[in-house]
Formats: sequence, C-alpha cells, structure tokens
Amino acid sequence: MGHPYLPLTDSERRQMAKVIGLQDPSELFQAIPEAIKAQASFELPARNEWEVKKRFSQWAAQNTPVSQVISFLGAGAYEHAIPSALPYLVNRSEFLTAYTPYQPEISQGLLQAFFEYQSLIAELTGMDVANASMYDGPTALAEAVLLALNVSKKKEVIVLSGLNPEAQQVIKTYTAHLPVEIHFLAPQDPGVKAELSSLLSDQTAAVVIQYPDFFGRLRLTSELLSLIKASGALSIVYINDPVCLGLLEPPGAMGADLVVGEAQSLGLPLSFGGPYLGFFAAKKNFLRNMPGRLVGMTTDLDGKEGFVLTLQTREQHIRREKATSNICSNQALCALTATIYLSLLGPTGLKEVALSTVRNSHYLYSQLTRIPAVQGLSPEPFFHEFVVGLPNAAASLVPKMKEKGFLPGYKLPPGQPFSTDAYLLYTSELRTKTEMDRFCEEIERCLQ
Amino acid sequence: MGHPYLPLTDSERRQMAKVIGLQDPSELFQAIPEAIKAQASFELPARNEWEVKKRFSQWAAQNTPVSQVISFLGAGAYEHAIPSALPYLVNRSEFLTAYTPYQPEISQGLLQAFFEYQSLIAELTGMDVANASMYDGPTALAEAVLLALNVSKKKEVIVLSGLNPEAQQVIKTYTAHLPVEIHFLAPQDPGVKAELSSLLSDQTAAVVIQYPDFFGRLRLTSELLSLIKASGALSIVYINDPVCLGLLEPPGAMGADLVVGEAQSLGLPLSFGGPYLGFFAAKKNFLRNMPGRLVGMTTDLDGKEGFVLTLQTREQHIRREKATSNICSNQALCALTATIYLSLLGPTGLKEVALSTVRNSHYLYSQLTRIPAVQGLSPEPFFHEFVVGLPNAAASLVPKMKEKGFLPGYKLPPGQPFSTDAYLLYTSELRTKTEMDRFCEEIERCLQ
Amino acid sequence: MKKKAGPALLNQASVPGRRGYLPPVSDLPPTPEEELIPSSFRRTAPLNLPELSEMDVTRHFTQLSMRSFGVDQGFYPLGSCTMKYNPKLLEDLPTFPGFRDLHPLQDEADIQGALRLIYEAEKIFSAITGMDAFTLQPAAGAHGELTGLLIMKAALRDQGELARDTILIPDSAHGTNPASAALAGFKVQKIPSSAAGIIEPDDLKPYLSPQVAGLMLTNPNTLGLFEEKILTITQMIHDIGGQVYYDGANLNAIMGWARPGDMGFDLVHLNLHKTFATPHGGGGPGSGPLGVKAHLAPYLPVPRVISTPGGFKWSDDAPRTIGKVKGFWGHFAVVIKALAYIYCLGFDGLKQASSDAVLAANYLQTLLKEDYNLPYDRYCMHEFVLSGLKDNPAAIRTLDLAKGLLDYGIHPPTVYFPLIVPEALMIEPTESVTLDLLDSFVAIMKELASQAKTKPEELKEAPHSTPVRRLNEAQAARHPVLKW
Amino acid sequence: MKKKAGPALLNQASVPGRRGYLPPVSDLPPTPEEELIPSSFRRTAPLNLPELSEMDVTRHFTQLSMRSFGVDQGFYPLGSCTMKYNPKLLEDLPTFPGFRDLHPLQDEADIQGALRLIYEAEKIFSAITGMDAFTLQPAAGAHGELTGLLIMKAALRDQGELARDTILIPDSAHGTNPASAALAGFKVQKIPSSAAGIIEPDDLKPYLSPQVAGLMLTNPNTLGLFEEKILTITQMIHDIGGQVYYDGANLNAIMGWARPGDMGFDLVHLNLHKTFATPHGGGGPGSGPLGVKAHLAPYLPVPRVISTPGGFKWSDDAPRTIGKVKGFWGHFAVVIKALAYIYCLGFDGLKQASSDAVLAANYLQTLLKEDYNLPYDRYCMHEFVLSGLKDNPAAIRTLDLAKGLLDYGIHPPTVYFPLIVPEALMIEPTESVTLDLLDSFVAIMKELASQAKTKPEELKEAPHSTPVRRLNEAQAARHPVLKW
Ligand SMILES: Cc1ncc(COP(=O)(O)O)c(C=O)c1O
Ligand SMILES: Cc1ncc(COP(=O)(O)O)c(C=O)c1O
Repeated sequence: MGHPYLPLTDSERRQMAKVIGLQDPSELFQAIPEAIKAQASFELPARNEWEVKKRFSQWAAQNTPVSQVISFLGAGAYEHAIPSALPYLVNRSEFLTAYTPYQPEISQGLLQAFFEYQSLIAELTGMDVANASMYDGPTALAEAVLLALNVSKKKEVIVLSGLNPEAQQVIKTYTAHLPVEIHFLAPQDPGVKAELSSLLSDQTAAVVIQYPDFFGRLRLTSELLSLIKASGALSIVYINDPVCLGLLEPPGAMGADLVVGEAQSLGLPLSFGGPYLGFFAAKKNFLRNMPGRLVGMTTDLDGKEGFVLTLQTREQHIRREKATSNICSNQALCALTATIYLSLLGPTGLKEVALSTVRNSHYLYSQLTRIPAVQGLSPEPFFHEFVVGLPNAAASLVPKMKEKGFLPGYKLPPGQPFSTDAYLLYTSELRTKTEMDRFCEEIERCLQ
Repeated sequence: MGHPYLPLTDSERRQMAKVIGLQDPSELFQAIPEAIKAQASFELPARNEWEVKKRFSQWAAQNTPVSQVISFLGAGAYEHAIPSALPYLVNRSEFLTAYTPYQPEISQGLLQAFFEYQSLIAELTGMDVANASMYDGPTALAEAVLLALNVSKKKEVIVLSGLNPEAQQVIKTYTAHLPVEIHFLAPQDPGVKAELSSLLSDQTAAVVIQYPDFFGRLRLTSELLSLIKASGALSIVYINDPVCLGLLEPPGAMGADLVVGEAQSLGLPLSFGGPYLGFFAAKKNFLRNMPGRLVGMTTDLDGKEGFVLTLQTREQHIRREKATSNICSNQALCALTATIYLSLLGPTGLKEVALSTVRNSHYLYSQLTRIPAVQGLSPEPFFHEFVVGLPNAAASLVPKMKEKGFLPGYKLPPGQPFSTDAYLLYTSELRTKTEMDRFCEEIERCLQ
Repeated sequence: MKKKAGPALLNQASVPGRRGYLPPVSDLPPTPEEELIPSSFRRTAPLNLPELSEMDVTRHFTQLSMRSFGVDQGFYPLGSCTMKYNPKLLEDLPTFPGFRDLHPLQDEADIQGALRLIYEAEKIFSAITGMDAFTLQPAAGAHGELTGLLIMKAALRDQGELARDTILIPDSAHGTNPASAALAGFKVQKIPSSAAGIIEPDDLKPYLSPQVAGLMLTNPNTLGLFEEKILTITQMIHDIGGQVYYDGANLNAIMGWARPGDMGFDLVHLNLHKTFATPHGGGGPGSGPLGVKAHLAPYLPVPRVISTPGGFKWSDDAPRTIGKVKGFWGHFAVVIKALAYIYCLGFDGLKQASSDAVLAANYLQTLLKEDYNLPYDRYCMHEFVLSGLKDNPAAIRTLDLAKGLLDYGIHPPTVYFPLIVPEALMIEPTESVTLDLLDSFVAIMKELASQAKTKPEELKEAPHSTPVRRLNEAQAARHPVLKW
Repeated sequence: MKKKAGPALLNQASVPGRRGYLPPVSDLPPTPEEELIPSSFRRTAPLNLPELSEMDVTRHFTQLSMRSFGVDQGFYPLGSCTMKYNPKLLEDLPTFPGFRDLHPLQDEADIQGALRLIYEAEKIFSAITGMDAFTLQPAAGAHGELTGLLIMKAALRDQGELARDTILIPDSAHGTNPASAALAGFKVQKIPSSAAGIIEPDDLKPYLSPQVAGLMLTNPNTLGLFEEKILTITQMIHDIGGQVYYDGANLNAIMGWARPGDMGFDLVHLNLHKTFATPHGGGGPGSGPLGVKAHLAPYLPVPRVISTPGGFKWSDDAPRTIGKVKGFWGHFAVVIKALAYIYCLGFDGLKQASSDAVLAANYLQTLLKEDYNLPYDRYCMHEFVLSGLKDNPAAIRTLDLAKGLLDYGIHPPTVYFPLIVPEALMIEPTESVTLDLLDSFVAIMKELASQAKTKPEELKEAPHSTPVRRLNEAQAARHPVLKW
C-alpha cells in the first residue's frame, strides 16, 4: 500500500525480504502463536488527512473554549496571553522531534535550553537547584512528599488547607500503599500557625503549603517556615502559577526546603488539562535525592564549554529499583516553552502580567462585593483569585451567565471550607474593566 | 523606549552616540531640512501584540471565508486541500527570513529548491526551461507578450477568447504605451480556428490561448498550435490551474513556445488574491530573453556539485535599462510552496486531485442541467469549471443561496460571451456528492 | 575570535531595559502595588530574569535548535525509543481553539467534543491491545507503569493479599519497570533471560512463590525478540494468582498482528510518543495510557468518561478507584495526535507499519551481522541488539562507534542497553525508512567497521564535525554546575 | 562515502509507488477518465513528478533549510535590502481563516473586514509618506516603480506631452529604476552624483530639457546619504513640468522624521518587505504599494476601495485609470503583516526604528573606517558604502571579504553595488541590532582586515566552513543546466 506514513514500497519490501531470505515479510511474525494472531484484527478504515482534520474540527466545534467567552475560571489552570514567537521557536523540528539528549555532541542546543530552564526556575523560586521538569504540578508535589519521607525516614506529613484539590488527590494516590499518615488540615480561619504548631512533632517529615493557595490567599510567611524548620520537618511550597513570582517574594528567600509546582501558566495553552509542566526546585542538600533529569555544565576534550545530562546515577535507567524516582520521559518541550516565555517576558513583562492579574482581581472583588446579594469570602490578602458567596443563585447562575458569554469561575464543592454557594474567580491580565463591569451587572441581574 | 522590535536600549544608544561623537542620535538627522521635519508627524499610538491580534481577528471575523461555506467559486483562484506538512516546511525561518540567495555558499538549500522548482514546472508544462517565478499569472503573461513582441519585432498580438479577465486587463496595462495592437478575439462558438486563421498574418507576434480557458473549455490542440507556428507567430499558452496538468496533455508536448500562468492552486491559500505565484516556461531558444531569475547547476572549487543564480546578465541589476524585465523580488517562497506541494502529491496525488475536480464538475453540470430552468452553456469539453445560465434568478439568487450556506460561483458579466444570466462554477476536490445534490435542490427551489 | 560560536547563555546576553514582549495589561487605573499586596509578601530582591528583545530570543533559540537533532533532521535508529516520523497533521489538530483554549474544569455541556475524543481514544486503544478499559491519565510510559502497579496493589489490598509484595521483572527490562515497582511499594525479583534471549518457563518456575504479585514484561522484549512461550508464561502467573503487566514500549512490533490482551496480559500501558507517532519533544511530553482487563477496571483512576443518552459525562462513581495519578485528565493534546495517527492509518495501515518496522530491523540485522556480533542470531522483531565489532584489534568500543556515526549525520542507536548484552548497540529503524536509507546506514556501519581497523585513533576521537567534542561527564557529576 | 552530504535532488530520491499525501477525492462513482475528458486532451506521456513519502519530503526540505541562512540565523547587514527582524506575530495573522480562505471574487458583503484592512493600510501609508492616495496592487518595489511610471506615462498622454520621453536617474540608482523606466517606454538619462555622493542642483541643470518626464530618486540615496538639496531638486523638476518619483527602498532611514510627500515627491513606492518587516522569503513575495499626490490619483489602478455609509465597496469608477497591473488586489497577506508591524510600533516606534537604524549605521561607519576606505566621509543615514581595505598589500577583494564573513556565521553586506563605488561593500545594519552584535561585527571586520595581511591566501580561498566552496559561476552561465 502507498501510504504517506509508510515510506517502503511493495517492491522495496520484496527486495528486503529476499535479502533476509524470506518469501514474504509476514514470515517474520511466525514466532507469534496462530491463536493469538487470529484474534488481533478489528474494524478501522484508513482516512486521509483531510477527513481526519474535518472530524477533529467537528469535535473541536462541539467545545466552547475560553477564548470564545469571557472567563473567570482558573482554579489550577490559567489563561494567559501567549507570545506569537513562542510556538515558532518551540516547534522547530530539531526540538520537537528529538529524543532525550543522550548524545550530547549533537544535542547542545536542547541541553543548553534545559540548563537555562533550570537556572530560570531556580531564580524564580529563589532555590539552589531545579531539575529539568516533572509531569505536572500534582505529581511533582507527590514526589516532593516522597522525597521528604525518604530523606527523613519519618512517617507523617501535614498538608495545610488551601492546597489544590488535584494535588491533594495525587498525594493520596502516591502514598496510599505506604505506612505513612498525611494530615490534611481543615481550613480554619485564622489560626494556621496555631493549629500547625499543635500538630507539628518530631514525627513530621514535611509540611506542604500552597502559595498563593487554591483560594488565592497569601499565607506563606518566613515565620511559618521557621516554625516548620524548628520542628525538624521539611517545608514544601507548592506553586500553581509561577507568574505570581513576578511580584511575590520567592519561597526560597523565606527559607523553603523544596519548591515545586505547576508551570502551565508560563506559556502553555490550557489544552483541556495537559500536557502541562511540573517543576521541582530544592535546596542543594537535597540534590542527590531529587527525582528527574538534570543538565550540568562541563567541558569537552578541547576545554570548550558544553552541557551533559548529569547525576544520572539517581535515575531509573542506572539505579533501577533504587532510583530516586521512576520518571523517564519528562516534559522537555514544555520546559523549553517556559524558558522561551520567561526569556520573552523578562522581569518587567512578568511583573506586568502578575500585577495586572492582581489589579483585576482586586477590582472585581471590590465591585462584586458591592452587590448586596454577594458575600465576600476573601478577607485575607489574596492574589489573582478570590472567593465570593452567591447564595440562592445555585443551579441557575452558571447557565444564565453563560448565555451572556461569561464563565463565572469555579463552583467550590459545598461545605469545605466555605459554607455557602461559593465561587472561586480568577482574573487574567486579559480581562478588561468593561468586561468586569458588565460581568458585575449581569451577576446582579441574575441574583435578583 | 523598550520595545520588542527595537533591541537597542537607551543606554546603548547613548554609548553609541558617544563613539560617533554626538550628544544625541537625533543630530544624525540634521541633513533633513527643518521645514520637512516639522511636517512629518501624525497620530498613531503603539499597541501591544495582543491588541493587534484582537483587531485583526475582528476584521477577519467580518469576512466569510470559503472554508465556512460550500463554495463553487473559482474563476481564477482555486480552493484546494493544502497538506499539513507544507506550512511547517515553508515557514522554516532559514527560508522565510532569507533574502535572494546572492551568496551561494550559504544558500545552497534555497538554490537547490528553486532549481527543483524550475525542473518541476518544466516537467509539468512539458517545456525546456522555466524561471524561478514571476509575480503572478497575469504579469507573467504580460511579460510573455512583451517577450514575443521584443523577439519578433512585430506589432500585433492575438488573444483568443476565454482568457482570464484579470490577465486581459494586465496585458492592456502593460502594452498601453507601446505602438502595438492587441486583438482580443470575440468568443465565437465554434470557429476559433477559422477566425484565428483569418486574423493571423506575418505581422502577428504571438497568439495567446488559455488552457483550460476561463470558462473551463478545452480548446488547445496541436493543430491550433501548428497553425500559429506556420504563420511565424509565437504561441503563448496561459494556464490558470496547473493541477489540471495532472491529467491533461502538457502544452509543451503540443508545440507551445511559451507556457506561463498562475500556480496558486499548487498549495497556496486563497488569501484574498495574493501573494500568488506566476510561472514562466519556454522553449530553450528563448532562454536569454526570459524575464526573472534562473538557478543553474555548477561545481565548486573542489568539483562538488552546487547551485548558483545564473544568466544574470539578463537582469536589471546588471543590464539596467536593457534588462529583459525589471523584476527583482519575485515569489520565491511561493515557488518553494509549489515545489513542496508537488513533492507531496507526486504524479498520483496530482492526478487524483485533477480527476476529482473534473469528476465533480461533470456530475454537477449534468445534475444542474436537468433542472428545467437551468441552461447548460458548456457544450464543448470542459475541465473543472463550466457555465450555466440561470435566467430570471438574477439579483435574488446569490443572497438566497448564501443563506443556505452556498457560494454559487462567479456571475459572468452580461453579454460577453454568454447572453443570459451566466454563472461560472468551479468544483474542487473538496466538494462531495451530498453537497452538490443539496446545492442542486436549493438552486431548483430558488429558481421556482 | 571564535568562529561561529554557540549562543551565549540567556543571562549573559541580557541587557537591562530590553523588552521581548509587551503583554496585554490591565486597563484599570494603576493602583500602587502596596495597596494590593502587603509589602511582606512582595519581592525584596529584584527578579533576575534575562532582558532580551524578540529578535534576541528568536536568534538564541533558533541557534540552539541548529545545535540539536531530531527525526526531521535524519535517521534516528534509537532502540527502544521508536523514533518514527511524526506526521505534521498531528501538530495542527491540538491548536484548534476548541481544543487549545479549553479549560479542564469547564462544564460538561461545553466540552462534549473533548469528552467524545477521550471516549473514542479509550475504545480504540482497547481494540488495539485487546483490553477492556483504558485511562488516559498517565503522563508517560513510566507513569502508566506506576498507575498499573498501584492498581495491582489496591486490588491486593482489597483481596487481603498484601503479602504478595514481589514483582518479577526480567533482567533485560527497562529501568522504569523496577523503579515503578519500587515506587508502588513492591520488591523486585530479577528473572534471567535464557541463552535464546527470552524467558523460559522452566527458568521462571523457581521464582513462583506466594509472594509474587505479578510479572512485568514487554513483548517483544528489549532484545527485540518475541517471547514465544508467552501463553505459558502468563498462564503460570495467573495460576499462582498473579497479574501480568505489559510494558507497551514495544507495541510497534505487533500492531494488528497480536494483542497483549490475547497473550494473557492483565494490564498494558501504551507509549503514545513511541507507537503512535507523537513527537518526543526532546524528552517529553509523552503520554502513557493504561489499559486493564475487566477485573481491574474498577481500580482505574477517576474521573472516567461515560456515554449517556444525554451526552458524554464525567463519572466519579468508582469506590475502588486508586484516585488520581495526575492533575486533570492526562496529556489531552498528545492523545489528540495519537488518535489522528491511528485514524490516518486504519487497521491495515497499523498492521503494515508493524510489518515494515520488523522487516526493516531484520534487513539491517542480516546485513550488519557480517561485521558486528549478533548475540541472539534469529529473526528479530522491530529491533535487535548487536554486541560490538566482530574483528576488533584496536578495542573500539560501542561508544566510539556511536560517536563515529555522528560525523555521518546519523543519530546513534541506543548504547549499553539492555544491560545483559556487553557493548550493546540496540538498533530500531522503525517503519519510517526507505531502502536507500537502510542501505546507506549499512554502508556507513561497514565503513566504521573498517575504520576501526584502519584508523582506530580517529574513531576513538570521534565526533569531529559536531559543535563540541566528547564531553567530560565525570567532571559534570563531580562538580555539578546546574545553573548559571 | 561522503560524510553529511546534502540531500539528493527530488527526482533522484523518488521511488515509484511512494506517496507523500493522500488528497481528499471525489466520492462520486469513478467514471472512467475517457468519459470525462476526450483522449486527445489527456496526457500521453506519464507525468514524471517525484514520488516520496511525507517523511522524505520533510527531511529533504528540512535539510535544504539547514543549508540556508535567514535573519533568524544571524546578522544580515545586506545594504539596500533592510534585513530587519521579522516579528513572529506577523506570520500568525494571515493564517486566520477569515483572511487565508477568502476568495478574491467574493461579494462585498462577505469581505467587509478585508476591504477595511485595505482602506486602513492605504490611509496609514499615506500618513507615513505624506501622499494623498495609495494602491496596494504592486507586487514588489520594481512593480511599484513600473506602476508609477505607467501612471506618469498615462498622465503625459492625457496632457498631450508624449514628447517627454526621458526619465532622469542618478548613476547610484538601483537597477530596477532604469529597467522599470524602460519597461514603461521611457528613455533613461543617467545623472552623475557629486563628489559628496549626492545630486547637486548644478549638476542636474544640464539635463533639464523639454524631453524630461521626471526624475527617480531614493532619499537617502543608495550611498546612504541624505539628498540635502532635495527641495531644490524637486522644485527644479516641477518647474520644467516633470514629476518626481521616490524609490521607497530606503524609507527605513526617515520614518517619522521626514516624508517624501513633504520633500516634493509626486509618487512613492514602499517596499513592505524592507521597511515594514515582512519577511523576504528567500527572494519574495514582497509588496510594493504605490502612493501618489492628488493630481495623479485618478490614474491609480482599479478597483479602489471606498468607504460609504453602507460599508466598504469596490469602485471601478476611474475613467483615467491605467487599469490593472496585477491579478486581483495585490499581496494582501503581505499587507496584513506590514500593517500589524506599523500598529505595534506606532508613530513613536517607527521614528525610533529609523533613528536606531541610522545610529547603528553611523556607529559601524565610525569604527570601520579605521580599516576600510570610506569614500564619502560624513554622517550617513541607514547605510553606508565602504570601498575595500585601506591597507591591502595582497590585493584582497571585496568578494574575498564577503566570503570571509561567511566563516563567522554572518551574512555579508551587499557587494559591488552601487556601481559608482569600486569594490563596494554596502552595509545596512537596520535597527535590529544590539550593541554586542555591532561590536562583534566590528571585531570580525577588523580580524578580516588583519587576515588580509597575515593570511591573504586563506582569505582568498574563503569560505572554509560552508557546505560548498566558491562556485564556478562562469561555468553555470556558459553551460546552463537549469533543470534535472
Ligand atoms: C521498554 C521501555 N519501557 C518503558 C519506558 C518508559 O517510558 P517513558 O519514557 O514514556 O516513561 C521506555 C522508554 O524509553 C522503554 O523503552
Ligand atoms: C534601492 C532599491 N530600489 C528598488 C528595489 C527593488 O525592489 P523589489 O526587489 O521589491 O522589486 C530595491 C531592492 O533591492 C532597492 O534596494
């Protein structure tokens, strides 16, 4: 068959079979028991490129992307403007179609880019070292928790309230089979510090805190980190939108031991949840316990500077069951994306984006909470997300607002931590005053 | 100012000015009279990338592209499927951001591609040589006419009926100031040959014929070309959709002297009319009279094969007012596009596309002409376009059909050559039987 | 003056005040920062990111790309990695706004197309592998393994069988298999391969104890050999109450010819970035969907997509689920690509792809064994492993051969893996080859074999045409410099 | 065995039966060809196009790209060509379906956005140049020239002034100027530049005859010098009833600082692919909009876009139009890019761009004149022309210097143009530079100057690091091989 993805022609196949000494290539499958072969087939016609494109266009058209509405939905995945230059560079086929750079002499470009990525993540978080990426934020956090458990040999972990629910679930899954206890703190307001000190003990391997937290709250302080340090536990800071670090004090500067998180917001599209980008940064004393790949600088035979994968003895392909993690394929291209995003934005651009999101969120919060029926539930300092209560609106609110072209944020599951119909709203740098004002008007109308 | 497109910073500017011996860079503009400077400014705020993208999205949204409807509009610009691989390759920045390959040692890639383009055009048209591109079909034709006039030193050109109206107009513009006569033949049916022989004389520099012609008709024969040759005139064949050559006899094989045309259909999007791709192919005795750039094969100092721009003494940058043409920038990237398109489609793919358009057009013609109110006006063999009369439908037809999601083709200007309300319809390979059947139903309904 | 030097590091190229992108910014009046965010939370030290223009960034990364090598650049017969050609159509699809700009937490009404896509992908992966249910959540092959092993663990816990704490893994297995098993809380027991390079039931028998939770296997195995006794092997594991896990990294050898489910496997992960042509991206992102037989389906991660008369829905209704292994729903954009690839080929095309991949591997094996040691001399499947040069007076190592290939513009095969073959060169041409390409590769390999005798010193110093020469890896590990 | 050879020609790589793309095909029953098209019209010989897989095509053109060099690859100070950085945003916009898939013959109701865009572009080009009306039809600079000259011709005909058959063109002008004039049926009279490199009114005077139809000029001229006497010059031409044409290729020197319209020019073409950052594409497509003062507006090509209360419309109502110079409406997709570039910079940005371009040129001129002859030693505008090495015992030619630069990964300046400067090296850095880049270019140029003395033979053999060495151009012209 002549198929664009199958370069060999029938005549080449025949020639090759002959060289091997076969009548027919199918003889190469004779090791497979006949009974198995007989079961293998199923119905699936081939389609040409155009047909496939059409089918996927139709499916895409059955979705309503945030770019077609005015969205206040964040809650762990963040809409941001993506510079036009970014995809052009990321999609260079030398990057896109390469494997992990195991052959450094023809992979200096990729290796340098990952080295730069590590440097940028370390700078952003204020940490000593960062690896070359993890699958996503939640798995990076789960691996950080495992690192803390392994290094400390202790059996308890405390998770402060306000951790992304996805991350909470992944921690549970990754530790379910282990003889350890994970305390998920109930969100008491205020009193984090008080409650934490009562729970902290010399059995605590680590304390996990999100910054800003899932509800947008800013609760991480050097004081809190000192308290954790004093107990002998490791502090693990989880960041879900590193754009914030354009403005916020980096956890490293406050004394965090491990800073991990989700870096989708650094230039990756929403893509219905993936692929995203986990990052993993640590104080240097945890270097040899870190999961994932690391790129190091070295020299070649002529003394010329160059880059290689290094400290591979931590990894599965060398250490097998004793490896620090099982991760092999990582999120290389997503790390490259973040590197290019940060290079394009620079310190000023990143701060502008961060400041715009904060400016918008504070404006929207103030305007929304002027509406009598709206309850402000974010009294603490918050960043670009906040919570409001929209009681009695319940079921009808979202559909009504969607009709008007708005995605009114994320409806928090009832009860925890807010007792009313609570919504989490995110305001990207893309939201304008007019959009927010219209949104408030419509919300007011809906609630009447 | 810090602008992404202006890499210099203020401090760099100051440093540079100092090296030059200036207080301020603006001193470099002192040669410009003050009176002029004072008038130069106008109002235009800078906008960021996102704002600009938004503005252009809005303008794009005010258009109804053919991809959103079912279109039967051709008439000189043709919708075809464009392979996904094409833009990835064409947009490689080494191609996209390069200038004309004046430095062959670092431009072997572009030069080889243009050499391949020349080879493919020569093969498609059946000619000896092809240049590396012209602006578009109509200008290529105008230059072919000028070539014929120059070479022959004669003063008359005959243009057979059925030449693309755009091309007719450009020929007129390009020759308006010359002491020559261009006879545009009235479309007599049948009798091309008879009328042509009566007009042909030893004063005829060239005869222009489109193949298939603007109305889709196949009128080019070796007989006709022999008749022209016998008169001592040059034959110029104009092709507006070289996809046809997947199926049709190439004009070169029939004896044409010059074959020029528009190659938009070889992988270029419609883009509201441009940029497109003019091609220019000739018998080898016209080589040194050809306009445009040529790439030739040669060897380097080591005897290694390589490519260079050649026969540049025909061109304006050497020969100035005596050049064969004034063309400098051409359609290099569009020629690369066509080269990749043809490489991907190959002979089988190109024939499949050609055959599909013909199959569709003949089906649609037969179905439409079954409708009593529809008049078939394409009795001669036709390719992928044909003409039908839709009398009494006039003004209301197009809007009504558009409401149903159809673009019902091109309304021919009244009179010439068809006396009724005549429409020219094109059927690309993308049209399906269902679409065409629905179209016929709606046309019938509209005409009732 | 260095001629054509590589690009400086981003921070070295930075100049204060330069901008690469002006983001859209809030059009609100500029409330001062301190009124929005208390100073205790704001940065004290300036953020030291590079400051570059768009041109600087473009040239920097373009020049980095020019110092990298992918499948589009040339032949890449990297064993175990299935470096097949990545069709460009695949890159277009995830950029449709209806996919690219879709938020993972939107209402079901707004994501029907996406849910449909997931549903169809799960169905088709099941058909290809012979499994009953699939999850798309795992981010890569190793993650699929972990997910599968956590499922096995959860099932054991439900059955009160936690004493089964050992996973059997052949000595030829990929490192992720033992690492994943350890991460899921299992002990690892290595199983030796036979002299024929496969697992012999008799060799397996001694390891079958009540502690065995299961066996992980890839078939064909990492030597490229089909485990002929597979039905016996899976039966033996089932007989002692264990589960059999299929590492799908080598599925490209058997698509359309055999299904892991029919071989008796209970769990299978796929590497969409290998078998289904999604690009590797310089190391990722991949995607490692996990399929299971019906008895393990209740343990799959949540949420699952279900089809109801009212449309597609998310379902969390899975009391025995292991929970989530990843944020949201997996590498959706990668799944789009894999599914499109499958549609383009159809069943016949998938089968032909495997057939071509196997044919190409055997063709190379036939021609290369003249000059290279072939430890397992029989028909291979999609890949085969050589063990250094036959005639090797100058003690040329596999590493030297690999570096020698770089000078010919060819990506070297996988070296020194699997661990059980000394001086291993693991060659996987995939189906993305032409006869010309294979013949020129053979010619180059023969040329290297001859250079090994005629100019061994030159080969030991290879590569000669790359931007850097061999790099000092020991120094990198001894004195780690991991950031600027 | 050739190491890392370039890709074979497409036809050499072709293998019968291989497919690169399966197009969508008609779903009608397969009527035989002969029933559709009479056999006399069908191909007799098979069509000999290459047969390749998608991978073959991708690798072929990727490898060709790797043997090419654009602005994204490095510094490109090619004089007269304005090789500035091409922002990537510009590439996105024409791919919006509302632009990309728009047919040029659709109804006005379906193309309001496109007409608006043309309307806005014409307005803004007028504002930048100080002209009254613009046409976007010309495909490139030379085509704009031809259009302008045909308009001049048409106006002369209307005035019964066809005896005015001569266009004055400075000896430093680009070759397209005389070629366009000839194509439009004019004679060309060369005007000498003064020792100061500009046109002196006194030198012009002798050429002012009743035969003069007009003067073509670029300002700054191709030596990079501003024609200081421009107001006098345009006045002199107007006084004798001629028109003055501005070759806009050098507009990048004066955007926001001065407008050709205010200098007295009657016609101006723009090179969107120079001044307004649209990429050159390896030689094209460009776009050469032509602007005219009100008295020539009636001659502009049709149709024109007009704004009416009912929306934008095409207007053919122009009895004095020269007609069409091109199919449809010009290089629409290129215009989109240029307009976006202008919006991104705004007035201040455009002005700063020119200022930076001029500053960069003067910076280089200041530093390079130490080692290279600078025939016109005064401040330049956006470019300047050197005339070979100062100290040149080994008779190193400009060509050798250009080839020497290739080994440093820099695209050489324009050489041997303008024709009036011996051994010309025409350097135009544009505003797309950093100080580092300029300094490293200076260092390399100084290095070459020193190599010219220390290793002249090596320089005469340069380049040494390119895929091919110097090519035999004479052979190519003597024995033209123009296809495979
Ligand atoms: C045999 C085998 N198993 C597992 C894996 C791990 O897959 P991934 O890199 O997607 O995690 C690989 C990858 O190289 C492999 O070759
Ligand atoms: C001064 C000058 N005039 C005219 C032109 C011709 O422009 P184009 O190549 O767009 O036809 C050029 C192009 O190099 C030029 O530099």
